[in-house]
This record gives sequence, C-alpha cells and structure tokens, in this order.
Amino acid sequence: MSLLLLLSLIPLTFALVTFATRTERLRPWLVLAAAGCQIPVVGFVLVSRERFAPLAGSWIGLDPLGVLLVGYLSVLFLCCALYVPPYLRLRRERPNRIFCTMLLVFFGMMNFFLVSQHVGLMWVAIEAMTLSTGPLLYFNRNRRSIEATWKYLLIGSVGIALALLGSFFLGYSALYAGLESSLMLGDLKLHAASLSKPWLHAAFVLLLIGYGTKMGLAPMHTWKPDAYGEAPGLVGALLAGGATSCAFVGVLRFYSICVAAGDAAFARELMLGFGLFSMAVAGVFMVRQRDYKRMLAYSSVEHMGILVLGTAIGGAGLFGALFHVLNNGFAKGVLFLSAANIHRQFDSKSTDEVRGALRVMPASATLFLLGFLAATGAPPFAPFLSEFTILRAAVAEQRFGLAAAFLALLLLVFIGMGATVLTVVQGDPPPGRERPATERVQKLVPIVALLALVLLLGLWMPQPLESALWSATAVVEGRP
Amino acid sequence: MSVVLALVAVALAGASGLPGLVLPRDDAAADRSAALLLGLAALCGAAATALVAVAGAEQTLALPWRVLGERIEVGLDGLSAFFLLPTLGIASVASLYAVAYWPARSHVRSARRLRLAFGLIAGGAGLVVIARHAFAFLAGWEIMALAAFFSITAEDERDVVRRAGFIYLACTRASTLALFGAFAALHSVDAGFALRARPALDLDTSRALFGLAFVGFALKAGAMPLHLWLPGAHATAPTHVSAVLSGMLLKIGIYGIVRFASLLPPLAVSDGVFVLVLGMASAVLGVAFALGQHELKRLLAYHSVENIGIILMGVGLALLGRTLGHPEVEQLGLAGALLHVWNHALFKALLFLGAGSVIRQSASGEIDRLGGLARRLPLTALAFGLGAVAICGLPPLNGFVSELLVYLGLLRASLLTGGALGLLAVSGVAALALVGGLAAACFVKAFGVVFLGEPRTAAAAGAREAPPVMLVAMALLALACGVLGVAPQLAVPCLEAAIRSFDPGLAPRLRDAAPFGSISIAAAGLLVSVVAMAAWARWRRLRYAPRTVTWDCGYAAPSPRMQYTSSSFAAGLVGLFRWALRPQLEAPHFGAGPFPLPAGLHTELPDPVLDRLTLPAARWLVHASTWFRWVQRGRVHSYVFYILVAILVGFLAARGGLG
Amino acid sequence: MSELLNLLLVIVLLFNFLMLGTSRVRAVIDAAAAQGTLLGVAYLTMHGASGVRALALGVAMIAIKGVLIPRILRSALRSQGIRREVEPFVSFTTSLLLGALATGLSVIFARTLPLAGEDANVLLIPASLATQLTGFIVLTTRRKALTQVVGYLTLENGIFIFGLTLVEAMPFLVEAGVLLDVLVAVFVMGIVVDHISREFSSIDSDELTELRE
Amino acid sequence: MSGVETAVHLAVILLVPPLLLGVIQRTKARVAGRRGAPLLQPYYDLVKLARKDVVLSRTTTWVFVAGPAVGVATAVLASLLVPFGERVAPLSFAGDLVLFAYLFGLGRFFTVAAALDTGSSFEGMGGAREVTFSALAEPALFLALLVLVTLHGNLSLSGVLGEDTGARWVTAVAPVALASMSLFVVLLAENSRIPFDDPTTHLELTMIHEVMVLDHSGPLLGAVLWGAAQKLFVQSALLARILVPLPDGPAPLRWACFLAAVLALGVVIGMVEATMARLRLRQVPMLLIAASLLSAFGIVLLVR
Repeated sequence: MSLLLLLSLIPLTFALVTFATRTERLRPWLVLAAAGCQIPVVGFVLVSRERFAPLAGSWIGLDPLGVLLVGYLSVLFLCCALYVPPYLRLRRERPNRIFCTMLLVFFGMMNFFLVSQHVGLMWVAIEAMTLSTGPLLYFNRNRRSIEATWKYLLIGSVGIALALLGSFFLGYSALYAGLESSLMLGDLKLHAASLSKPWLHAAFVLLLIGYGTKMGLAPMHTWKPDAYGEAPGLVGALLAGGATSCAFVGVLRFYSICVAAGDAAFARELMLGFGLFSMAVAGVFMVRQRDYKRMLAYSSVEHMGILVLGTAIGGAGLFGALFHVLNNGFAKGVLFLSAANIHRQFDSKSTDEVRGALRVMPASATLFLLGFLAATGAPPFAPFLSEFTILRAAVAEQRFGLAAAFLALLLLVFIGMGATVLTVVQGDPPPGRERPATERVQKLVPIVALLALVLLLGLWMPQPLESALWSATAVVEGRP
Repeated sequence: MSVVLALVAVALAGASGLPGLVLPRDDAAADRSAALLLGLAALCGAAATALVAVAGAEQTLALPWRVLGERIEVGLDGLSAFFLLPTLGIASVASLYAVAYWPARSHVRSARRLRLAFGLIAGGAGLVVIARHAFAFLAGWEIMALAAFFSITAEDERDVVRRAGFIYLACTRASTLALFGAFAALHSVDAGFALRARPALDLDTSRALFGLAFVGFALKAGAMPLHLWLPGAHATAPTHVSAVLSGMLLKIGIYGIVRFASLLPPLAVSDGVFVLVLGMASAVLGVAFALGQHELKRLLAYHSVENIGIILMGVGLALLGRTLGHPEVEQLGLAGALLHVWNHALFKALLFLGAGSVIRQSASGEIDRLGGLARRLPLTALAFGLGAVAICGLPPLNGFVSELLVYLGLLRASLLTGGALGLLAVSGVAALALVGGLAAACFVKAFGVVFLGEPRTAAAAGAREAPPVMLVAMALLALACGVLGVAPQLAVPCLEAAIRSFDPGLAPRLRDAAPFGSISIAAAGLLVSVVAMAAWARWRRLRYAPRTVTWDCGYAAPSPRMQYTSSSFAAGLVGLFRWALRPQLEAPHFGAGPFPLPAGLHTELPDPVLDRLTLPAARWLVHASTWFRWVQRGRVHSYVFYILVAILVGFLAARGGLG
Repeated sequence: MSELLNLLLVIVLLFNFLMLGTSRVRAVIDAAAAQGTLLGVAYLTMHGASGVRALALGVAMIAIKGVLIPRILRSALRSQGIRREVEPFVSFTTSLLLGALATGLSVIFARTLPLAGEDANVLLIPASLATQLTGFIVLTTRRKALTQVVGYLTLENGIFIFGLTLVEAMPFLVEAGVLLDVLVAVFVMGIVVDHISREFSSIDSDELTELRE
Repeated sequence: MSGVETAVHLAVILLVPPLLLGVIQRTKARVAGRRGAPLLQPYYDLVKLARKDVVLSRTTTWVFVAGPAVGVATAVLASLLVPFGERVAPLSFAGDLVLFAYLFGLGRFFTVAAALDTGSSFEGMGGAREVTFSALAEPALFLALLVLVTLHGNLSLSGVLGEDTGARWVTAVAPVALASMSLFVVLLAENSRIPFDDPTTHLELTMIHEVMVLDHSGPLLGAVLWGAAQKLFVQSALLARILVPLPDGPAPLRWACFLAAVLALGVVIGMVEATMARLRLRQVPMLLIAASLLSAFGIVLLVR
C-alpha cells in the first residue's frame, strides 16, 4: 500500500532535489529523470494492481479508475518531460527553479489525487494541484500571464471551495441518515443506498460544479482560455491532459456514489446539460477565434463536454468517455506542444501574424495539423473511436435528438477550429518571417511520440487496456 | 486470391507517395516511382476485378487486426470490384499525367506533399471499397477525404485555393459525421459493425438508416443541393487532382449509396422516387449551371453534378425496381448507373486532363481568353473533342451506352408501372433528353470557343502541344472511351457481377435486356463513316485546298476579339433558365450622347446553394456567435457570477430531490 | 452549549455585514480574521473536549485563520499602499441590503432543509449559507484584487462553518491538509496580488481585462 | 426484312431527299403564284457544287470538314432506324429511338463545331441559336415518341410505327394527334423551316442554320445541303408513318404509299412555309415548349 504513496513521493522527492539544485541546466534533466524513474514503479503497480485495490478503511488505494489514469498520466508526463530540456534551453533568460520544482509537485499531486480514496484527501490533492500550477502559469512573468494566473487561481479556488462544500454535504448525507459519519469513498459507496437523497443530490451538484470548474466545463470554463493561452505549451498540455482528467475522475467517483445510491438519473441529466452546453459554448467561441492557443482551450472545453456527455449516456458511452480521456490527453499534448513550437517561432499567438507555418516549420506545422485532425475525431485516430463509441451508445439508448445534437456540435467545433488551424498552417508566411526555421529534433520527438500513441490506440487497442477500461466502466456504474 | 490482390493493390496505391519522401525534393524519379506504383496497383486491381467477374462469388479476408475487440474484414464482391477498377485506374492514369503536369522540379514546395496525398486518396478509396467493417470503411473514407483536402490545397498560397479547400473540408466532415450516425444506427440494430446484409430489418429503421447514409454519401458525391463544395474544389485543385476528384472521389459516394442500399431490405417506393427526383434535379440544374460558367474547370465541375444526377437516376430506378419487383427495371437502372460510373470516370478524367493541358500550355483556364488551340495543340484538341462527344452521351462513344441503359430503365418503368410513377418515369425521360441537349450545347461551346476559331490572347496564340506523357495519359482514357462505346459487351461480366452482389435474388441478364449488339453495329457504322470521310478528304486533297479569310460580311478589319464568346454563346439558354440560375448581369452602359463610351458586359453565375444560401447563413452564424463574445470580456467578477448561476441552475435541476 | 454556539455564529454574521458595509480594505481583512478566530473558537466549543487532537486543530485554526492569513493580507495591503475600496460595482448600501437579503434567505432556506438532530436548532446552517453568499457578493462586486481574496476567504469560512457539523467524518490529517491548503492558497494569491500591483500599478482587478474575447 | 428492301431503303435515303426539298419549294412558289424552280432543282445544285473546288478559311481545322460529313453520316444512319416502306427498319432494337435522337445530336454537335471553327461571330451566333432551340426540341421529340411508346408498349421505332398504327388512330385519336402536332413542330424547328427559320433569307443576323454554313463551299456545301435534306426526309418519314398507316399489301405498294405520304407531307410543309411568317426569335422557345406540353398532355391522357 505504501508503494502507492511512492507514486507521488518520487516526484515530490525529485521536486525537493530540484529545488535544492543550483545549476540551471541540470534541473530540466531532473524533471526528465523523475518521469523516467516513475515508469518502472508505475509498471510494477499496474502489473500487481490487485494488491493495491482499495481496502475497507484505507485512505489510499488503486481503484480501476486509478489504474487507468496512473498509467496514462505517467506516459503523458514522460512525453511532456521529454519536452522540458529543449524548451528550457531556449528560455535561458528565465530562472527555472520554481518552474521545474512546481512541475514535479504538480505531477506528484495528480498521482496523489488518483490514489486517494477519501473525499477530503482528494480535495486536498486537487487544491494542491491548483496551487502548484499557479507558478507554472506565471512562468513568462508579464502582464498577461499574471492576469491569467490570477484568474486561474481565483476561479479555481472558488470552484474548489464549492467542491469542499459538496464534500461536506456528502458527509452530511451520511450523517443525516444516521450512519457513522465517514468520507471514505468505499464507505460511502457501501452505504450509498441509505444516504439522504436531498443532501446527496445537493452534494453532487456542488461536486460536479466544483470539480467541473477544474475540468473546465462551461460555464465554469472561463479561466481556461486565459490560462492555456498564456501558459507555456508544455503546461497547457499537462493541464489539458492531466489536471482536467483528474478532475473528471473526481466527478466519476461521485457519480459512482450516485449510481450506487440508485439515484443516477438526475446526475445523468445534469451531466448531459453541462456536456452539451460545454460543447456548444466551445463551438461558439471557436468560430473566428484568432488566438490559436485560446482555441485549444476551447477545444479542451469541448472535450470535457464530451467526457461528461459520454458518462451521462452510460454503458458503452462511459467506456467511450474513459477511452476519450486518454485520447484527448494525448491529442491535446500534440496540439499544445506543436503550438508551442509555432508560437516560439512566430512570437505571436494571433492568426493575424501567424500564417504559412507549413512553409516555415514544416514538421511542427504538420504535427499541429495532424493533431487537429486527431482531436476532432478523424478516423483512424483514436478520438474517433471514443467519440464514435459515445455516439453509438446514444443511438443505442434511442436518444436520437442527443445524437443529432452531438454530431451537429462536433461539426460546428470542427469548422470553427479548422478555420483557425488552417489559417495558421496554410498560405504564405507574413512578410519578414519567410525564412525556414531550424526545427530541433528534441522538440519534435515528444510530439511524434504522442501522435503515434493517438494513432496506435486508434488502430489497435492492447487487451490489458481494453479490460482496464471495461473494469473502470463497471466500477463506476456499480456493475460487478 | 482476388481479395488479396485487391488488398495489395490498395496498399501499393496508398504507398505510392512514400518513395518520394526519401528522394530529393526535386527528383523526377519520385514522380515516376509514384506513377509506377499506382500503375502496378491498377494492374493488380484489374486482375482482381477480372477474377471476380469470372468467378463471381464474394471473397472475404479477416485481417489480423482488431479494433475495440472487433475483427476487421475486407472483401471483394462484384460491387467492390466494379468500383475498385476505376478507382485505381483513373488514379494511375492521372499520376502518369502528373509526371509531366506537376513535376517535382517546378513544384518543389508542394510536389512531395501532393504526391503522398494523391496516393492516399486512391489507397483510402480502395480501402472504402473493399472494407467489410465500419471502422475500416470509415478509416478509408476519412483517409481519402483528408488526402483529397491536402491535394486540393496543394497551392495553398492562393486565397481561392484555401477558401475552396476549407469549404470542401467542412463538407467532407459533415458527410463523415452523417456516416458516423448511419453506422451508429446500423450498430444499434444488431450490435454489429460488419457490412453485411440485414434482410430482416423493418422498413422504418431501414429507411432511417438509408436516409442518414444517403445524406453523407450524397454530400460526397455532390448531388444537387449538396454539391456546394464541388465546383470550387474542382476548379482550384491541380488538374490531375480534379480529374481524380471527379473521376473517382465522387464515385465513392455513389458506391456508398449502392452498398448501403444493398445491405438493407427493399426500401419504400418513396425512397426510390426521392433518389430519382434528386437525380433529375441534379442532372438538369447541374448542366444548366455549367452553361453559364466562364472557367473551363468550373464548367467541367458542374458537369460532374449533372452526371452524378444521371447516375442517381439509375440508382433510383434500381431501388424502385427492387421495391416494386420489376427485375428488368432494377437491372437496367443499376447497370446504367454503374456503367455511367465507369464512363463518367473515363471521359470526365479525359476532359480534365485535356483542360489541364490547355491550362498548362496557355496559362489560362478562362474560356474566353482562349481559342484556336486545335491548330496549336491538335492532339489535346482531339482528345478533348472525344471526351466532349462522350460526355454529351452521343454515339459512338461510351457515354451513349450508359445513358441508353438509363433511358431504357425509365421507359420500362413507365410501361410497367403506369399512374403517377409512370408519369414520373416519363418526366425522367424528358429531363434526360433536356440534359442531353443542354450538355451538347455546353460542350460544343467549350470545345468550340477553346479550341476552334482564332486565339483571343497572345498566350493562347503562343501555346504548343503538351508533352508526350500527358498525351499518352489522355490517349489511354480516350481509347477506353472508344472501346466501351463500340464494344460495351466487355463490361457486361463486371456489371452482372456487381448487380448480383447488389441483389443476390436477381439473376441479371443484361444481354437480353439491353441491345448491346445493335449499339456495336451502329457505332461501327459511325466509325466506318468517319474513316470513309477521312479517306474522302484525303482524296480531295482538302489539306491543300486554297485558303482565304473567313467570310466577314464585308467588314474589313475583323479581330479575334470579335468572335462569339462563351458567354454570348450560352446567353440564350442561360436566359431561358433565368428563373433558376438567376445570373447577375452587369449590362453595358454606353452613356448618353452621340458617341458611345467604352462599355463591357459582365455576367456572373453565383451558385445558389453556396453563394446564396450557405455562405450568407454562415456569415450570419459567425455574426451571431461574435455577439456571444461579451460573455467572456475579461472580468473575473462575472466569471464568479457564472459559477453562482451554474449552482442555482444545478439546484433547480435537482430540485426534485431537494424539495 | 448551543446557546454559546449561536452567539458566536451571530457575531460571525455581524462581521459579514461589516465586510459588506465598509470601504476600508483593512477593516474587511480584520473582519475576515475575526471570523476565522471565531470559527476556531466555535470548533473548540463544539469538539474541544473530545481530545488533544481536536484541541490542536482548533488552535491551529485560530492561528491560521485568525493570525497568519490576516498577516499575509495586511502585509500585501501595506506594500500596495491602498486603503479604500473605491466605487465597487454595487454600492456599499446596496451590498449591505444584498447581504441582509442573503442572510434572510439563508435562514428561510435552512428551515426547509432536512437537518439532523440538533443541527436544526442552531444557526449553523443559515450562518454557513449566509457567509458563503457574502463571500460571493464580495467576489463579484469589489474591484480590488485583495478584497476578492478576502471574499474567497469568507466563502471558505462559510464552508468551514458547515464543516463543523462533520468533524467526526474528517480525519485529523485531512482537516489539517485543508487548513494548510487554504493557507497556501491565500499565500499564493497574496504573491500574485503583489505582482499585479507591480505590473499594473494598481490592484483594481477590473484593469485585468486584457485577456478577453 | 429482306436484303432487297434494305437496299431500297438505302437508295431512298441517298437519292430521294432532294426531291422533297424540290416539292416544298415548288409548293411555296405555287401558293405564292409563281411558277417556281423545277422539282429537280436541288439535284442540279448538288451536282454543280460537287464539281466545284473547295476553298477553306485560314482559321479552320479538320472539324470544319467533319461538320458536313458527320451530318450526312448521322442522317443516313438515323434513317436506318426508321421503317420507310418496309415493316421493320433495317436496324431495330429496344431503345433505338434514343439512338435516333442522339444521332441527330451528334450531327448537330459537329455542325455547330464546324461553324465555330471559322471564328466568325455570325457563325458563332448561328450555332448558339441552333443549340438553344434544339436543346428544347429534344425533350419535345422524346415526349412525342413517348406517346407512341406508351401507346404500343414497345420501345423500338419499328415497333411503334408498325401495322396497327391505323388501329391506334381509332382507339387513341387524341394522344396520337397531339404527338403528331408536336412532332410536326419539332420537324419544322429541327430543319430550320418557317416559322422557326427562313432558309431563303439573305441577312446573316436573322439566320440560324444558314449562317452556320456560310464558309462551306463546293462539295462541302453540297454535303451540308444533302445532309440537311436527308434529315428533313427522315423526320418527315417518321411523321408520315404515324399519320398514314401502310397498306397491308406487297412491298412495291407499301413503298409507293410511303413515298407518296412523305411527298404529301412536303406539300404541307410548303403550304405552311408559304402562309406563315417567321416567328420572332424569342418566341421560338415558347413554341417548342408548347410542343413538349402537347405531347406531355398526350401521355397524361394515356397513362392517367
């Protein structure tokens, strides 16, 4: 069991070491080293996952959701860590102590969140995650980034505060029902049927809004474009692929309590509403979006909408949503990192000044384009499979209106996003920027790796992953 | 065996751009290797098709490939084989053409990308055709569609190209999403993604399924109200890509419609009627819009809309015949549609390649800036002329045969059904006749203004014949047009195999149903008279006949600019269809006073669906969406307020539980 | 016992009004600090007798919410040299009225809630709701970034009041973690506010609208 | 169908058409009170033209020569689909009516292309008019033939022009009459007769067919005239076979009857030409559409 804590202790230890290190050039490699050290541990934990299944009365444990996410997160972080040294080499003018340290703290806290089996502990972890990303967002130290950081912190904290209230409500629902008051996930699910319904409902609303704020569901998404727009691409990738996914796991855990309580219908309707609204908002704001990094943020909003939508549909839809967590994360990684390359080259985020990227930096621009296609669900990339699975679940449930709305919104998003992406990559570069850039292999390798993952998952799904997805689905929906 | 061959062919086609990735950017060997690989692919495809036509039965092959626990299968039956052949054939001929038309040396920027995408169009389309599972189908579909996008936007530094490319991209995504819906619905029926017949499906479900799929496929095929991407994409793509788009990509949409219909039990009568009427509208309006075009490639593009309409008329007949139990109508309609798929692929590709050689050699695709090219590009002119005759459905070339089959289907339907359906079939005949007349008008205009008379610009006057490779590519297509026109019997085994896989209950006997022998006789008669005519001209030594000026009615200083232009030529017919086409006319203003000012006439024919409907609607939507932007105007206060509102709404939604 | 608790909670509510009614930022911070202290005291009155653990936690609460956090905020205030909240989006009078309305609604709404045992008799739930709403009012109507931090703190305080009902459910570590998180949150926000004042030469958060659509 | 009759058929289509022209011209002259040219005048013209030399425009290509030649070839080939004096045409199959129409389309394609080949704006204008009107004439022709197809339930020209034509006149007089009227209008339009076109006009701006062949000279012009006469003859033959059922007698009787009917139709055309004025160009489409509507009405009567 204590081995599970190692998952967050390794990064935290490395964080300490990084903080203590004096050489600027060494720190990025420490981040990479931490990611590398994490892999064997994660591998071991995943192989012997039965040993780490949450026990009654234990605060930490690895439920199937955790199994899925811990593995995914370590891969994502490894890819992002690969990007750290070449990125920071270009940013020598900035001290990187805080950045590298906080990166590792952030990673450690995500892992801690995933293994927590206590509602309060989860809250502590996610709040710590939020706080550790503040300095990451502020890496560029200018007016815009301070503004983004401020908004991120304030809105995130308000949301998290609401999640705390929701957690308390959850506890109160047990208390009110006269049960022994406990905030252990296992206990709550065990006694779910006897929880007080009104408090449970209220708790779920608050938890969904609280964790939804971290996910970036509309209308709590307002921090997202600012934060993703101003953060280094690497941080954007980790936020969009890591933090939001963890928050989604939180939502799923509370949803599974509702399911266990036999009272999932209202939760589903609620998620359905938030899901569709998020997709619609994302679509509306993506149309004529000039800032391609903000566009990525709205794309993230859209995908969060898809996640809760899939959950709301249930069954295969939930399976698709869980699969989509992985696909979205990897595809977002491709997008954010390649966008970072483009941003660095053109020194602008606006399509007014960034055009013809294919001419200037063919590799990064191609990856950006492919990432766009992957993220919008073009077969044979994996997001297609997950979105399609969600769609067919909706159709199988006879929710034709929902399916139609889903498809229409996907089209809207595709058109909106496509216009911006194509403006960036196609055409002639603006005057003065025609000279082809030298693209460093180190900055392309992680992106290619992520893209390869997205493609691979679309063409062939490993058996262990499939069974992990199904068992996670079964656990959330309370089926054996 | 045949399915393995097909798979090899598809793989070869898809990989045809790969050698170019390792060769230097400006190496001509890359182009040649792509053409070679695609040629090999076409040969493999032809062999596979021949095997299927002889052996008949469907062959399937389970690939060692599982997606989400589903085993992916490919297969080759008559229908697949029928579409596989033109898919690879047209692509290989076009890639041969591209060796000279789009050489790596002079297109360093785009050649590599274009070559790769071009091969992927063919590979993706081939995968669609042989796929027996939804995932493989959709994967092939999207690879094809996206590769086509990258091919269309090869010259992405031009604004018009980017614009057309984006419209195409939006449309193709819409069609893909519709297919998502269709396949999801298919799955909900019996939890299977395999593309196999579902004979027990009830009518309502079948119709819904067919409707969804039809929207997706018709969007790709470019049937009339859904053709909005087609003219722009065809006009701005590199010409060998236009040839493939028109010759093959659109046909994959038709394949989808036919394949989907074959999986479902017979649909309602109204579905067949709908497809038939849509085909009629598409055919008539397509050719009417083609008449008013000034640009050669755009004109050809609208003719694709027309020909897709003719194909859809055949498909509609086949659906009607199957529902009503008239096997003769069914097989005639389907055979007409399918044969027209081949024929249109051949002559439209031929026309595009001809247009490409005109554009390459005279630097313009504006019809009214050309002229007199028959003396400068005699072989291109001959090829284009043959293509023009073929597309008008005139004997002795191939277009006539397939149109005749559709005519026969319509006539049989009118005799067999009577009543409203009979009248519909009759109006189908009239529509087809009108289309024939208009198409002839349009192509005599295009051919005449571009190739005949005097050159209207210096560039046209200085044009020279296209390089031999391009001529060989055109000659191959022209030859195929001629062979299919004179000996349509050659296609019968393939057609019958395809019809059998469409409706296993039907034993097609095309040789009885259609007068192929008489067509051959008539075509041979025409050919004999052509030869006799040439012999006579030689005997009369017409080549050395005394030459003089064209009769000028006494006006002594005629100039090439005084020739009848394409706009003037079409003005009468465009005027007749004014109610539908709504041309924008800038009438000449001569000014008041005794001496007229310099004046010009300018006509424009905006597309009704794209320019009058879709784009304004899109603009309105963009405007509306920018209105929502005030929501996100930077005030963190309001952002917190939104969260508060979300809580309230959430509680209200959950009130049932709270109260 | 519950009378004492009720008294404390009433004072908490009064501080809410103070926070809404004053224009002096310092006073707002002080009110939040006093609230935090009162919460610690309330915690002790409810559970202080139950053991060393609870005692320690109560003391920590007073230390963090009543001393440490206000100190951070005050130092931020000093470094910025501002004193007053000027021209909030909603005037002070109106905020007061809104606060009164929120408090009233909270009391009424709490009546309708299904509450366990003694919780129905004490002001715990209405006070919690009212304090949270006060936090929201501050968050959405005040211009200064620092005031908004206080708003967040108030929201947090309101939630803490609710948490008082559930002490048994919260393990010590978790409770401590929550406290620590709040402390760090305010600390980080204080730093950010500091940077804002440097970058923007004022901490009016409505100047922070460069990032927008 | 015997070999002899096919030979006769070929002989008729090659030799008789100019006579039809002569008949029409003679009729016109007589109605106008003139004596008119000899009946055989068209033959004299053709012989004279065949003996002349060809002069070509410098602009032209092989297309220019192909125009008249294809015109003759298609007309002859089309005639093989129509039963003249025989019971079944030399070439007959289901759907041959489509070939019939499309052969004329092919001829027209090359005639117009030859006109454009000269680069003359007048000839371009003539070509434009030709294709405009024929695009409308095509549906009218098809609809008229469809009336017969529906009536007989047969898809070949020989089938619908068989012996029972007379009987059909009795059973379905209205549809057949409508179709015949429609066909007559098409015949006049396709062959550039008054009221659509005036073959004798001398002003380029008002011509349709004639203006397209301004540059053809010598044998080429002869071929144009010959082909045009053949086209007129074939279409007249079609109409004649509908209007005048063939007697059930020996072959010579049938052929004589047929030729008499066609020449009589020539007289009718001549009368129309003599008595009517030319339509204004913009009224032409109206008349053609009206012809289509007549046939469509006939079909509606039949199908109901």
